[in-house]
Amino acid sequence: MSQKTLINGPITQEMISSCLAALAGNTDSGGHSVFIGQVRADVKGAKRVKAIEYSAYENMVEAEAGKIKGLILSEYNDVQSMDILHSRGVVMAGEASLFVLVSAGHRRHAIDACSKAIEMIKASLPVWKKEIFEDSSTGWKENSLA
Amino acid sequence: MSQKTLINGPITQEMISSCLAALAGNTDSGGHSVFIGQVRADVKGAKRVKAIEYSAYENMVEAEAGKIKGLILSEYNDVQSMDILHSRGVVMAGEASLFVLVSAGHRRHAIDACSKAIEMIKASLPVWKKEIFEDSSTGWKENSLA
Amino acid sequence: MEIQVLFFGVLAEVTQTAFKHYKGVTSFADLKMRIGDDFPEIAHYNFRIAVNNELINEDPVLKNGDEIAYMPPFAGG
Amino acid sequence: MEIQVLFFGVLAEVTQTAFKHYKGVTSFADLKMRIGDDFPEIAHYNFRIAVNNELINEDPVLKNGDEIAYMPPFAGG
Repeated sequence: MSQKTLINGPITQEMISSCLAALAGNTDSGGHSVFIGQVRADVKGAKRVKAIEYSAYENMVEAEAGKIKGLILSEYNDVQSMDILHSRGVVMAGEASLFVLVSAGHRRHAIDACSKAIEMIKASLPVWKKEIFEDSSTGWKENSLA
Repeated sequence: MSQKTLINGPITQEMISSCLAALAGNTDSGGHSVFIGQVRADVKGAKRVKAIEYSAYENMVEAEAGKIKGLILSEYNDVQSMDILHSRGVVMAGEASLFVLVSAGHRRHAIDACSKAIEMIKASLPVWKKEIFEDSSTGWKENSLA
Repeated sequence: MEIQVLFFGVLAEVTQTAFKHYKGVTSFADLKMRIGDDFPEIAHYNFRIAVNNELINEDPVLKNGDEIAYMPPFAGG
Repeated sequence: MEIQVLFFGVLAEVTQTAFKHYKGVTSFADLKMRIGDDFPEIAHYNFRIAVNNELINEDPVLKNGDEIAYMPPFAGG
């Protein structure tokens, strides 16, 4: 719970493997729900996204991530632990920028809590993204409300 | 899609890492939703579960897993790929026995499809589990309907 | 006709066999009667029956070489 | 009082600065006016304001050393 949320650059396979490895052997957990968000090479008109540059209000991100964890742990008392990692800086298309892991005694709780946490992350983490296109032009992108 | 669903023994960290590594660099995917089911050391009366022995109707498991993938891919046209791994044989408490991975262009589709696939797996895969307690006694366990 | 019958989960335990081969089967009703005679204890359990990997809802018309599975409630996932 | 003002996302781009330190601030209204004078272009953008990491819904009473953030709609996750 004391791990930092913001990671400089992409979230690597090694970080993900290390979070998952920490759960093995936990004989109280029935399920782990994991979400990995990845940068897509979206095409906008004639341009293709090469990378996203994330900026963040660091202190508030850590405060809000702590609130999300607290709310999830109090709403789902079967949830045992929760990790949130979010990239800051440049993440190339095909690389991961978000990792959420929720462990619970029972599977449905893990799944529901993870799904809810992702919505809370989108709604309340002060993070911004600038799309960097293959021609090096850029554009700010907002989350859709859907 | 042609990978076998049934795995002899626990689903290892290496198997999970290798499935996840296969997704990296896919610039069309926006999200991967992963579920890992793990054996819990449940206490039943005075006994504690040491392991679960899974048995399966192999041909039907593979046929039903194929149907689940087909249904998910046709219902969620944004879903790009899907893996289902399920243990057969003995899995110790703290080890993983189920792995589901759904990749989609958009995050909500990955999450919803993964959640739905897990319900379908519980409902339709012909797999049975025998709890093995620390005193080596055993008991068959059915899925709850909830 | 010849029919292979498989027992799974607790049914394999109570029948003390994972499968039994039946010869000279004339119909599904005939097969079910013979299975009931050989393994009367299965009547105490809930189970569903599959023919060639497909769950059945009504008595099927069997053909030579069919594979019948006696399956307790699933517990996978 | 002294107030640190931070700009994020597109606002940092249009103001061409990530932060600006204001001295002699008398109130939140005074601060907003001075920011509006310094960076008139931000009026064209949607933003929310946080004081010391908390989003505000109404004008706050500032105290010396507060940190104010001008934030466009979030785009994390």
